[in-house]
Amino acid sequence: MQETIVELAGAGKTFASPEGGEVRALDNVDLKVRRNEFLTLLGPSGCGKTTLLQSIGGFVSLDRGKILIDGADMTEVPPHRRPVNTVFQNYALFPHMTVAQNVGYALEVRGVSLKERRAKAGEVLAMVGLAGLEERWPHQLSGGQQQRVALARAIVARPKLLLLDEPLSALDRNLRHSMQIELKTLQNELGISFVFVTHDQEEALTMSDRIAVLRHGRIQQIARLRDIYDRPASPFVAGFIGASNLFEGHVENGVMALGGGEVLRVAGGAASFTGKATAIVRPEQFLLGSARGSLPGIEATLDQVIFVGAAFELYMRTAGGRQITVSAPASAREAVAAAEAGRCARLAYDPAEVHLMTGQGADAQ
Amino acid sequence: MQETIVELAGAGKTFASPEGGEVRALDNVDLKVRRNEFLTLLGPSGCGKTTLLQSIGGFVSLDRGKILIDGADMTEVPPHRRPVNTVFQNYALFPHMTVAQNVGYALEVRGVSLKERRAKAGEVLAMVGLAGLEERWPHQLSGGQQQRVALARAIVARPKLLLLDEPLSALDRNLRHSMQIELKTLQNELGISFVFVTHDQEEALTMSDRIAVLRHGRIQQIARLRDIYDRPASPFVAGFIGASNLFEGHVENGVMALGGGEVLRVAGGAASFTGKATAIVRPEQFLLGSARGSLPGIEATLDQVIFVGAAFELYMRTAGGRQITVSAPASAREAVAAAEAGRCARLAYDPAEVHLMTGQGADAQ
Amino acid sequence: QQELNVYNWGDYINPEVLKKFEEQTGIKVNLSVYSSNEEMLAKIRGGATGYDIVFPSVHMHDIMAKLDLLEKTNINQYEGFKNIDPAFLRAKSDPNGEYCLPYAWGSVGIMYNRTLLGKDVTGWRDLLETAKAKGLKISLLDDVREVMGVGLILNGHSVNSTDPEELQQAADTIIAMKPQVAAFTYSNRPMVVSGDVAAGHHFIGAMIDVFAHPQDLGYVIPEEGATMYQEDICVLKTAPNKENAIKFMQFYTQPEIPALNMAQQTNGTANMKARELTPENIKNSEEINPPAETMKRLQIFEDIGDGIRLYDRLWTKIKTAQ
Amino acid sequence: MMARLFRRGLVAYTALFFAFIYLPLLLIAVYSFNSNPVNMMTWSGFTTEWYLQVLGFKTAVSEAAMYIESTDQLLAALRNSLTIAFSTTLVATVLGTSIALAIYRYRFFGARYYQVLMFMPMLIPDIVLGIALLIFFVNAGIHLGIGTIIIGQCTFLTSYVFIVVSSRLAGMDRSLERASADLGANEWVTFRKVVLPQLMPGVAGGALLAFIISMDDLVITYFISGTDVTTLPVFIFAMLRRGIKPEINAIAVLMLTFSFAVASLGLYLRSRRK
Amino acid sequence: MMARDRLQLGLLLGPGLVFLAVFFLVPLGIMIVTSLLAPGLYGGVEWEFYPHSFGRILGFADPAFEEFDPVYLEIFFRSMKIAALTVVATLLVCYPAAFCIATMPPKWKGFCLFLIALPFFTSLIVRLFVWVLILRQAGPINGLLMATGLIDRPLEMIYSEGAIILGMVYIFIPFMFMPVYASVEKLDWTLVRASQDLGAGPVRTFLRVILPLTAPGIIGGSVIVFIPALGNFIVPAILGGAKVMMLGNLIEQQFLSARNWPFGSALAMMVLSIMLVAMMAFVFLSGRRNRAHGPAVAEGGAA
Ligand SMILES: Nc1ncnc2c1ncn2[C@@H]1O[C@H](COP(=O)(O)OP(=O)(O)OP(=O)(O)O)[C@@H](O)[C@H]1O
Ligand SMILES: Nc1ncnc2c1ncn2[C@@H]1O[C@H](COP(=O)(O)OP(=O)(O)OP(=O)(O)O)[C@@H](O)[C@H]1O
Ligand SMILES: NCCCCN
Ligand SMILES: [Mg+2]
Ligand SMILES: [Mg+2]
Repeated sequence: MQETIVELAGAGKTFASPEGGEVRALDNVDLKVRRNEFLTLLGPSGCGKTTLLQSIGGFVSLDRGKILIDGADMTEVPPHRRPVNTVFQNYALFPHMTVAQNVGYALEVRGVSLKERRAKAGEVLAMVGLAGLEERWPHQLSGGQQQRVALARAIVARPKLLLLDEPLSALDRNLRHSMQIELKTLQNELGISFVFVTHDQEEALTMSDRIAVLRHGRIQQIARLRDIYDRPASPFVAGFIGASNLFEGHVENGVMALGGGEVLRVAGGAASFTGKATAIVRPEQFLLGSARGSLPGIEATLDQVIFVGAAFELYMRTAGGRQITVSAPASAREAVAAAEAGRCARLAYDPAEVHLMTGQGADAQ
Repeated sequence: MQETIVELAGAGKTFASPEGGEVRALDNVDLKVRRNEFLTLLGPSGCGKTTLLQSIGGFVSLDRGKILIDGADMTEVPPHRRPVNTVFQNYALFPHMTVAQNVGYALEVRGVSLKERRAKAGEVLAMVGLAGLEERWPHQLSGGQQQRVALARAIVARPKLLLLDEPLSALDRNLRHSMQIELKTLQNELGISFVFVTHDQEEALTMSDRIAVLRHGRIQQIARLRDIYDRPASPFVAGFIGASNLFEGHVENGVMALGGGEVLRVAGGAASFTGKATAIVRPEQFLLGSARGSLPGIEATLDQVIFVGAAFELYMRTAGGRQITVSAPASAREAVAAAEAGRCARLAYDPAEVHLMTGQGADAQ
Repeated sequence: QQELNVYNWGDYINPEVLKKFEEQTGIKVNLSVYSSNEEMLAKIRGGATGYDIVFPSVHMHDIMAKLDLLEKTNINQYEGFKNIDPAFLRAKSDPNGEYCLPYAWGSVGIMYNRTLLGKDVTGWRDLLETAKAKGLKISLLDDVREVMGVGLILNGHSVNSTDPEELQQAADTIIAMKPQVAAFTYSNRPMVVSGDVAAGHHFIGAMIDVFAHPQDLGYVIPEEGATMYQEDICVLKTAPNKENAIKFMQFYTQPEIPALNMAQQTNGTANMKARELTPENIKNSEEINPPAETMKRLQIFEDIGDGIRLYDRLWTKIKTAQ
Repeated sequence: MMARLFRRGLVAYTALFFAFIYLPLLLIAVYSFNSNPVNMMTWSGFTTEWYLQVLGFKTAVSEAAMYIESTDQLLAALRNSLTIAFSTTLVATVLGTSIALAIYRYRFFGARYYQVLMFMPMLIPDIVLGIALLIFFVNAGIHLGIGTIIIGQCTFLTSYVFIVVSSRLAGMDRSLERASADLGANEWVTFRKVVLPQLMPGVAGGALLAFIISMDDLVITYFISGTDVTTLPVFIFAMLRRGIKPEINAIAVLMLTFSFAVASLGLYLRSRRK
Repeated sequence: MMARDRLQLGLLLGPGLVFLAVFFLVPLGIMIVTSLLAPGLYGGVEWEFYPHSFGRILGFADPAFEEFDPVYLEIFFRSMKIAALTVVATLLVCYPAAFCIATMPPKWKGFCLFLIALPFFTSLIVRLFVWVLILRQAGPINGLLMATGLIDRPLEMIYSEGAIILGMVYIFIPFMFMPVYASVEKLDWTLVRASQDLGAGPVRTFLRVILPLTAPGIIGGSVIVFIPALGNFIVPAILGGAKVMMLGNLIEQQFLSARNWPFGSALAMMVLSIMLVAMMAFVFLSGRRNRAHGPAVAEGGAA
């Protein structure tokens, strides 16, 4: 699992922007993709996700740095000689070929016989749940089916790495959800690495082994899912993965002074820190009511409650004017009702769960 | 609030389908839109949402029934004479007009002077947060900005009713979320009724006062948000709003026999029912572990846990092979970890929360 | 196989003649056509090669001689040449027939529809008055010199005049006629036959129709005078098959050949013996073989050098006048 | 309702539009059976004579026919037209397609100006181009003949092909080329298997257009055809000055029928493939 | 650009550009030169600078050599008028039909387009000549009208400006139809709905939304029809009875009967300059539209 399949070292790419300036799409990127992992690239629009993917695929040539795939230097190798395939955002199915021809294309250009091509195409089509649609034309398929054909086409030649550039963004919500699960399952079955681009954090959370958060062509943090959620390296990363309440202040002796007399307690390693920092508390980490009296809490008044089915979202405000979003599970119905009635509540939190980010306060989104 | 602004009575519309058959797009629809409410039409693709909206807007003429707007019969009135405006899914901004011209169009056709038009357009543009973009062309705007222009254009002439046909579906997730909130706020400010079409249930939950669920051209249920979530009229409605675990079985003496010896307890009014029924338990209504020992429970083994940030999703299976989805809040971290360790758990539930749907078992999605 | 490339006016030779030539000599004939002297000249000057014989009008014969486009054939040395009426050696550049052989000739008169006009017309003035009175239209040839020729004749001038005042007078006369003119065209014959116009300005070849419908149609050489045309058979300097070309010329001196041609073309010939061999109706036609009296009223075009520019300007004015 | 009434009016107008296009053609068809050999303006009875002649079943007609001599020429003109149309179509299609491809594939200096250059021959009035070519050929000492016609027609037909192919290229999805490279195909394979098949409808459309226009071109051909080569339109135009031959109608009807058959066959085959 | 790319580009671009340079640009250049030389007596040119051909048209002719005549400008303007009327008439004929066909089901659409293209497979001249048969004095229209007693003498339809315009409309229909159709077909009907929704009635919706959005096709079709209409000499010859002289006829006449090549070339240059102005106007107009609302809207002209 720790073996490296792709390595980018010091990768840099600068584009001339249409306005005449320069855009650093990749800025000294070091990245290792491990064998058989599902790595997601997450980041705002224009942060360089596509550029990064395309430099692995060979469609963008790096200005600096190099790319090794499976140990071999691929920096100068053209796309068609890289053992890497891509699932494009708009599918890019060949409209003049049937499903079977599309899927068999990668084999065809490798000189595989028609018979074998048909067999292999049938195999992967079955794998993506499209058995029987071999003779259809792409325009006769629904969006989800086209997506699957694109996937089948990309995996038929068993690449060492599959690149997926927002492959699900054109699908509707329900379909997207089921494709997410399918993709993840497929990756497990195939045992190849996936590098997946999205800007939908929920999608990233659902599928990934590791997530790399990009910004301005740099990798902000790359870590396992849970780590990145629980211990974001910066407010930017925190804001990008999951909703969050950020607090800035001066920490001393395990207490963060927020100003206006309000404080936030921290525990664990963070308690020994002294200085300016940003603390993050996830909306679900605030507990409504005094259920666990032993925990410290903040008093806040309630602005608005939105019922979102499985949970309630409470928009609250502290005496010092700080806005806090709280997510209460549906089971906390009574507590929510109580808060709604009283227009205010105590928000308890576990100081051990408060994550402190130091030295990057200015970096907030 | 209870005053009716639009009323459809016995509305019916049948299209000839391309295959030569007939499609009942609207089937005897009775609907009242109240003054100043946010009503959402929800339903699967092809259920008639757009047709319903367009029959209010005047683009589809009804075969049967009639439409009253603010008390006046509008059944035969052409679209341009109805006091109703629409925000189209693809925005439908006029590409040959600037933002200001687009927004001023409704006033222009009413003969309002250029000066006044500019003033009013500026006003509503400010309202949607686009002040200063008056002289841009639509193609120079981002998707979200175009969306806002479409909105500004539709409200500038102060219609009595605003129709929105999946206005947000082309926006990306983050933008969609902020537009949802803005739309809701705007509706409050303007004090006019919105009829909103979506097939995104989360969107429907976030914004609506009432939701109408459509199927095959019929209104399945129309009710306030909370009511429709907690007491869906049918499995179809239940499946459409929020995730749900459905159980079918015979109810007697407050116990539903699921087969295979498994039972589900019901309480309240449902307890007095006897006969075949479908029960619904929301994923968040199952409580992990024995936290509340007093509640009844079901034993299930764990298939998969997905961490989705604010919550965990657990895919479980009962001894009888029934699949159950459980949503545990992030705060239930330990219980999840325990379940993961033991590969099984007891799922407690409150019988009072189990909702019973009777006589519509065959109607499941 | 031996070939001969003939470049002639459209419909200006009886195909039987060519067939006979092929039979007699075994030479294959290729025929191409043009519709005006100027077009032919433009093409030849434009570099078209491959043609052996052409059929220029007399004035064009002179121009081509001046431009050194014609081959000397010494056809006048050939025995058959004695059948040729010397009066038809009209080209100034070739008074003895050393280059070309007279081919055919005819008048340019008025072809009219007697049924529509209700009478036989005698000339342009008569025609115009009748047409005006009955609200009928006529058509003129779409040819600058022919139409200007009518104007010049009606004013009593030479058809080769280059005097600006005389030409202006002629143009004015035509412009005054314009309300009666339906069109300037070469398709006068079918128009007169079908009654679309009451009369048309046309070559003697119109007699074909007159012979076919003698009650309805007539042809007259206008009493005011008319132009006549004559084409000569010439061999081009660039001709690839000069010998075959000369053979054709010699062939055409046999009286029965022009006679055969006349029978179908209803025009005149310079071959004195041929006239005797033509069918009765042609032989007796005063239109085709006008008496000397009438002949005096006929004028033939000459090369007018750059006088053509003046014609062109007036022609443009005539066409543009409303 | 108003809208429905309006729609009916529009459909009626469109019916008239097609009547306007087709009634004259119908008339041509009718006149092609007129037995009057001299004057096709007057109906004199039904005959299939002209068809038989054009199709070569009959070579010479009765003594009464006086225009026969040029039937051979007419057929020769038709042959010339077809030869020219096929050659020009071939050359113009190759040239136009490759220029379109070059402009589509490569960013190079002044690509936009080449586009304007490519528009010019199509938009320049025929008479101007015809005369310019005439003067050019005469001065360059090039013998006017079938070659000059082909060259002359290719100048503007290349533009037509270019424009049709370009618009096809513009609508083409470039990501498909990337997909092909990604799947392991080199540039040439990508061109053959992905670009070309998708371009084909454009190329075929451009070629068809070029063929039709070549068969119809009168003005330019009129100026640059030597004496030895006459095309069908030039021949017919020359003939108009002396009254049109009835065979022309027969040829027109045959051309129409033939192309209708070919086009219908094409449509049928395409619909079957889908 | 890599060397291989450059080679490919050269192979693709080279033959075509050399061809066009030699057989298109050089001839145009020669014609420009010709227009400035003295006419030869029997056609051709004399090698001496002679600007008077232009002077004849534009009014600066030196009377010693040539003479200015306003008749040429008159012909110019008349030709422009006839070409413009042709454009308008063709547009009126095509626009509603394009609209109707664009809103038909796809199967019908294809068939209708096929029907419009089909007449192209018959000879243009035959198609024109049949109008002579239809319009002439003893033709079917007059026959019908006389028989029904609506008129007692034949209408003079043929050999008039009207007949010329009719003939041009007939042969230029596809040139107008295709671009107009392309832009009508591309029209986003939700914009029409949006307009109605915002309170605009049918007429205003047409003027403010449909017309501006289909303008690229209209402009493109107009340019494509205007230019050949301006230079056409066949239609005036056949349907105008050579009584109405247009620029094309005048130019033809200089080459094929007046033997004045320089003057013919000078006239051709004038036509060429009108064409360039028309084309530039088109590029300018569509460029402005492009800048205004994206390139997608301005494609209609190309079809
Ligand atoms: N070919 C190019 N020429 C110029 N600039 C480019 C080019 N490709 C990308 N860029 C710029 O490089 C930056 C990174 O672009 P990239 O497409 O990698 O972003 P992304 O993260 O994929 O964004 P998105 O989420 O919108 O797809 C952007 O600022 C973009 O404008
Ligand atoms: N103009 C039409 N002609 C024929 N059938 C139509 C027409 N408009 C709608 N229908 C049919 O009527 C039914 C309802 O269509 P409608 O557009 O109202 O669905 P919808 O709920 O808006 O679906 P979606 O979520 O996909 O937009 C569908 O079966 C559709 O195919
Ligand atoms: N401008 C050249 C067009 C030719 C069409 N016949
Ligand atoms: Mg991207
Ligand atoms: Mg819809």
